[in-house]
Amino acid sequence: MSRRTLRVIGWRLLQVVPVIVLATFAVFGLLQLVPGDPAAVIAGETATAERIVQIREMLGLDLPLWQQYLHWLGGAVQGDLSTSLITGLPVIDEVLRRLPNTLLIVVCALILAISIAVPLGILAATHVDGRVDRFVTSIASLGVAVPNFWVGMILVGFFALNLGWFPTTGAASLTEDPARALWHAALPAIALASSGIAEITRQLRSALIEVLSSQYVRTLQAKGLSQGRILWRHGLKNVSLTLLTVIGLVFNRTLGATVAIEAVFAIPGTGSLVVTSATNKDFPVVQGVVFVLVLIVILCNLLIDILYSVLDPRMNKQ
Amino acid sequence: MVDATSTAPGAALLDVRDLGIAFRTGAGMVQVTRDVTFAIQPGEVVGLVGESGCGKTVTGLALMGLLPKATSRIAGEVLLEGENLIGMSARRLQQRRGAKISMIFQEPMSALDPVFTIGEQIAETLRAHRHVSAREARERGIEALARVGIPEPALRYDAYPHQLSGGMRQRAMIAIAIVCEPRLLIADEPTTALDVTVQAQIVDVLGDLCSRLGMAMLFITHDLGLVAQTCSRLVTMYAGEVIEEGCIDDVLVRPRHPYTSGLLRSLPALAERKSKLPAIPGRVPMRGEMPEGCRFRPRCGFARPPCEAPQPLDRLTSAGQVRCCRHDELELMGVLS
Amino acid sequence: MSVISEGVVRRKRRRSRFVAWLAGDKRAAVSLVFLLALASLSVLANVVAPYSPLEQSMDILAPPSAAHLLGTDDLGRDVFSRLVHGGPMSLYASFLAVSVGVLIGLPFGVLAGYLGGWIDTAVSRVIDTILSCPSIVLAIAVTGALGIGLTNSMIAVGIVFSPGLARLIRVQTMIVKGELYVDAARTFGLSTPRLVFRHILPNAIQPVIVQVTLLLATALLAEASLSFLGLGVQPPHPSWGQMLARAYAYMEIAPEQMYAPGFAILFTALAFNALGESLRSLLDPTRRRSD
Amino acid sequence: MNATVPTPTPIVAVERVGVHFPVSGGRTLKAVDGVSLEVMPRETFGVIGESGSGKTTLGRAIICLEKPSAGRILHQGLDPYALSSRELRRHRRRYQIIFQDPNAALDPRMTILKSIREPMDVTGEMPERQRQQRALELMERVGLSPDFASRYPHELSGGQKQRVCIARVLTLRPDLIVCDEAVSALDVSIQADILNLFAELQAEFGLTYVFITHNLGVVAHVSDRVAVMYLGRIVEIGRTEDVVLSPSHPYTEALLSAEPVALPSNLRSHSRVMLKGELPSHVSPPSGCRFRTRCRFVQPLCGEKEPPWRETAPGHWSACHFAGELPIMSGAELHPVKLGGHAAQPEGRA
Repeated sequence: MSRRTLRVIGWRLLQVVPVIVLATFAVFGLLQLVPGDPAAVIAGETATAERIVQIREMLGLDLPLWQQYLHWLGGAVQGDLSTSLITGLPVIDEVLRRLPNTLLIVVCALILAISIAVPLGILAATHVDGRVDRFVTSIASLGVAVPNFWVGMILVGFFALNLGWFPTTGAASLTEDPARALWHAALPAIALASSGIAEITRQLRSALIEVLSSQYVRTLQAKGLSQGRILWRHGLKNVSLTLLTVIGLVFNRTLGATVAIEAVFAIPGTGSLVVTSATNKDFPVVQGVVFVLVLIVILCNLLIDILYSVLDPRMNKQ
Repeated sequence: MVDATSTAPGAALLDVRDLGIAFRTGAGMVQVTRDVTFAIQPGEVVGLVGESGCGKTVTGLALMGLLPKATSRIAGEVLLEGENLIGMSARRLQQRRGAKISMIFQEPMSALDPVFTIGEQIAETLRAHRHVSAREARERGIEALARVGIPEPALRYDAYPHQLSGGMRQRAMIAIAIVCEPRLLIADEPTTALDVTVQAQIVDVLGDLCSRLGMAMLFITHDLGLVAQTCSRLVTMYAGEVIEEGCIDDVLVRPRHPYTSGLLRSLPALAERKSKLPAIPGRVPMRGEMPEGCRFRPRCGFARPPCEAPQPLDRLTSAGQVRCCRHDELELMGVLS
Repeated sequence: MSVISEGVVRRKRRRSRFVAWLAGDKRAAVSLVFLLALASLSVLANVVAPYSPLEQSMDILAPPSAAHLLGTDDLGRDVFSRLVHGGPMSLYASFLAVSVGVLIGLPFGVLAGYLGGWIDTAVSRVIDTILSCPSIVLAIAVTGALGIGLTNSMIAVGIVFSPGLARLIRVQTMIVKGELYVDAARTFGLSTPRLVFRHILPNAIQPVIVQVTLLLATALLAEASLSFLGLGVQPPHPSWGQMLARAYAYMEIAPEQMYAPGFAILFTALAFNALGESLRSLLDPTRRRSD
Repeated sequence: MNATVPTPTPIVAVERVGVHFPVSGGRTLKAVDGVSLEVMPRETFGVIGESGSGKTTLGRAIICLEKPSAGRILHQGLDPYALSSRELRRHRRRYQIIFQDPNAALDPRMTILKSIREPMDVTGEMPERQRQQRALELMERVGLSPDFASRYPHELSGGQKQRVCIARVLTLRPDLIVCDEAVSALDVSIQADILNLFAELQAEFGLTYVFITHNLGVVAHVSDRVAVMYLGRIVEIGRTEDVVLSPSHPYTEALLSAEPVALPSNLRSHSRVMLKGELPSHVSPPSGCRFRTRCRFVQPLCGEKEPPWRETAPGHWSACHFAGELPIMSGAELHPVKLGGHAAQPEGRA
């Protein structure tokens, strides 16, 4: 890695700081969206006045807003995301316990999506307007429009209930029993991948078509390179930048889409955690999950930015 | 820069005969050029001139076999050293491109792959056509960069296109095109995107390369001044047809086609200062609505009834061609009024 | 043609362009017809549906029959009627979410793009941050805060859409602001609001229209997900996502229950997407040259 | 109002104007740096330079599209930036510009008629009918058939669109029009037509032009006086025939030499000045004389001191330490442009 690249990486790291600070604002601000008195809403309609006061004190809602924020931030910096209103347990523990289950299916889905979509996208772009292209684009538009969790339901109905090849629900720990964990993750990952495949295929196709009809590809043809060499060497390297961006986007979307998938497969992940806590108005947990997920996405984007600066010589220009 | 009298018949390097190009569009086939006929002798520099949309760039691309096969139809013959490039298999054509016939383009920024170094792009050309080691490719690449006047070629060899200025990029583009020492270079408006002073440098480099490598060049441009400066012969196109061809000094002084004459006379640099410029009335016909017969007829001050018939490309005694039935009787004005 | 008839000519031309568009793109035409049919079905839901969507019967989880076209659900309610009544819910949800998104995103995007400077930097940073959060998760969190229910959850989805729209509009505004015709208009003495409404917005809005169409599909899927998770439409009212949730609970007994609402979602989303894609290629400036 | 003044006030006076843009790393790019000039009524003032010379920025500053970071611009003795924003909007209508790319200068969503009417519609001073009438008259004046009124810009050719832009500007009865490479994007035959139109309109409406271009032939044909710009500065200024026939700055010499002329080889000059290298960075221009890195006469003094203005002939100024002393080739040797009847032609005319 050149010194320039390192400098770019350092610069990117610096740029992440304000985004994280803003993210803490946003996560903290979630509670401000609650109409009326948050404490009363959290306590529920049947709560006594004492319970409301108790909650208000527990959440520090009687303090001025900036103090509340600093208090929350102070905790977050030390890895303390407050405690659950329902269980009374530290939020961070619960989130970290469930996170591996979610990340496992997301990463599996992503790998699956990339390994299917990349060949499809290349195939479509090299046969523009042909039968192959039309077939691939139709599949892709289907994938964008189909609800993930419905695909999950169909998969469960067919492969789990009818054929019994996969378990219908639940998850296993990757560290304790990797094979069983993957076995459990297979169907959810396939269901999750459907929209990722579609998105990556579409974007890769259009990016590759653009590259292949660019002026510099004409130059490459003019100097007598073979079509294969143009595609595999120049086409893919140029398109890899778009691919990276799309993968980042798909990662973000997949992380969101797991929520419904986790419900379908009864996976104890962060998605189901956020749903139950939002339903039960357990706001510290909601804030905790959102904050951790935002951090993960920010880190993922950072990684992509760094890869970008390694791959694209133009990025090092400053 | 090249001897102007090299029009002797014999083995022409490039012989273009009745080249016609049509594109498939939403509204059916559209004929873009027809009856494009001219020849280039070895080592000769020929200018191909015309206004935008006259089909000069498309002709250049057709000579290289670079028009998309799915959407274009090409008729006629393009003989490069006696071999017809039209209808040649993709593989054989690929072997000719870059080795025997090369092309450079108008926008040096978009014509270079942004994510590969200049050196990689030169070496790639070389290794596609010659069996050279990586090390030898580098040496010859650096040599090519030096040849096109890039200072510190060994350093620039590892630079990316965005790190070079416009003029340097065009030089690098030329280096890529000439590294295999082709017999013919097609230069499509190579200096249009550049400043005059840089243009002068690039034109200089091109002329120098032609004489040193014995390379012929087809210089496609809209700038008659540039043609006068660089070429020995001039081919003028109008509305998809070759309308005049001849030795540059003859055409400038005594054009045989009213359009060429009109073009030359409308140049502000050569008119009296603050005088009314003799402009050509009307505009180039649209592709769908070409007039019957002579295509320049609606704009021509000399049009007569015979002009309504299709005009053949007549050979001239002075080793040129013209597509005008009145070329014998008309005394047309050139740059010296 | 005389200048007086300019308006007529333009209207005619616009109509013929519309016809030519649909004739040239069968998929868009089919999608448009499908969506129009769905819209009229939604308006006429009470007339079309043979039963009330809430009417329970003893006939539980019945297979399709003449009496119940798509069978009955776990409470003996007619699935077809629930499907028809779910349509307006889904359409309402989609349009609500997208409207909220545009209402928030448009002003911020135009402001940031037109003014530039530190305002732009600030708005862009906020957009980046919100976009860093997985959208459904954020929508769930916001729904939790606003209170569970279809309208609140769709406002939440709209809030989640707004930064993406703002970013698109910001970029478009910046592009158009740099156009020469905007410079020209400034030399004619146009005031800033006039400049924005006369030149910038009309020229910046096209990609937004495309994006809005595509977002309708996204909103539909989001509604389905949220209702499936119990955060959107509340029982006993029907919605496609909520019907899927019920069907899932009884999947081992009556697996066919999950097909009707699933396909309803799929086809509607497909139609919005096809329309959006078609608009995109219609409005693509690189293609417009050729007409 | 200036008809009563005995010596006419310049239409535009540019006084030590600089236009600076911030670039990354907290540095500034001085696109225009300390430029002064005056444009007199009914004059055609040419500005020639290569890309990056700052000529376009200067043009934009003259009509208040770019605010000077230094110095000031006076419109007939009046500083437009001293006006309230409302007054400025009214005032600036008399200072207009024609852009290089007529396609980009027209709103693609407006019909031709609407575009032409727009400047009049802004104030609504005239009744609607009269505006319509005037727009149609001007269309005819610039050679556009009324058929075009209800068409959209993409249905017109480049030359026609440029005519639309000209008609649109004329609706304002401007005092000054900046023509920023107004004919560069057009084909030669159409370019001649538009140049003729500019000349006719000048005589008819008493217009003043600032004609910005990189094309020496064009600028020499149309201008009364010309300024040569290099890297944000004016290096030479004077009557067109003086500058073109006897340039006194080495950069002007190189520009003249580089311009290709369509003349047969026996009439073309064969002594050429080939400029070395390329334009230095704007952000950190060379010290002293900015042209010294490419100048064939460069001396140690050039790097130490900024060259002062030297008058080599009445009204002919040059920013070179050695102006008038250098063996610069004459225009006749460099560039056989015809000027005012006595065409400069080298020996050996056929």
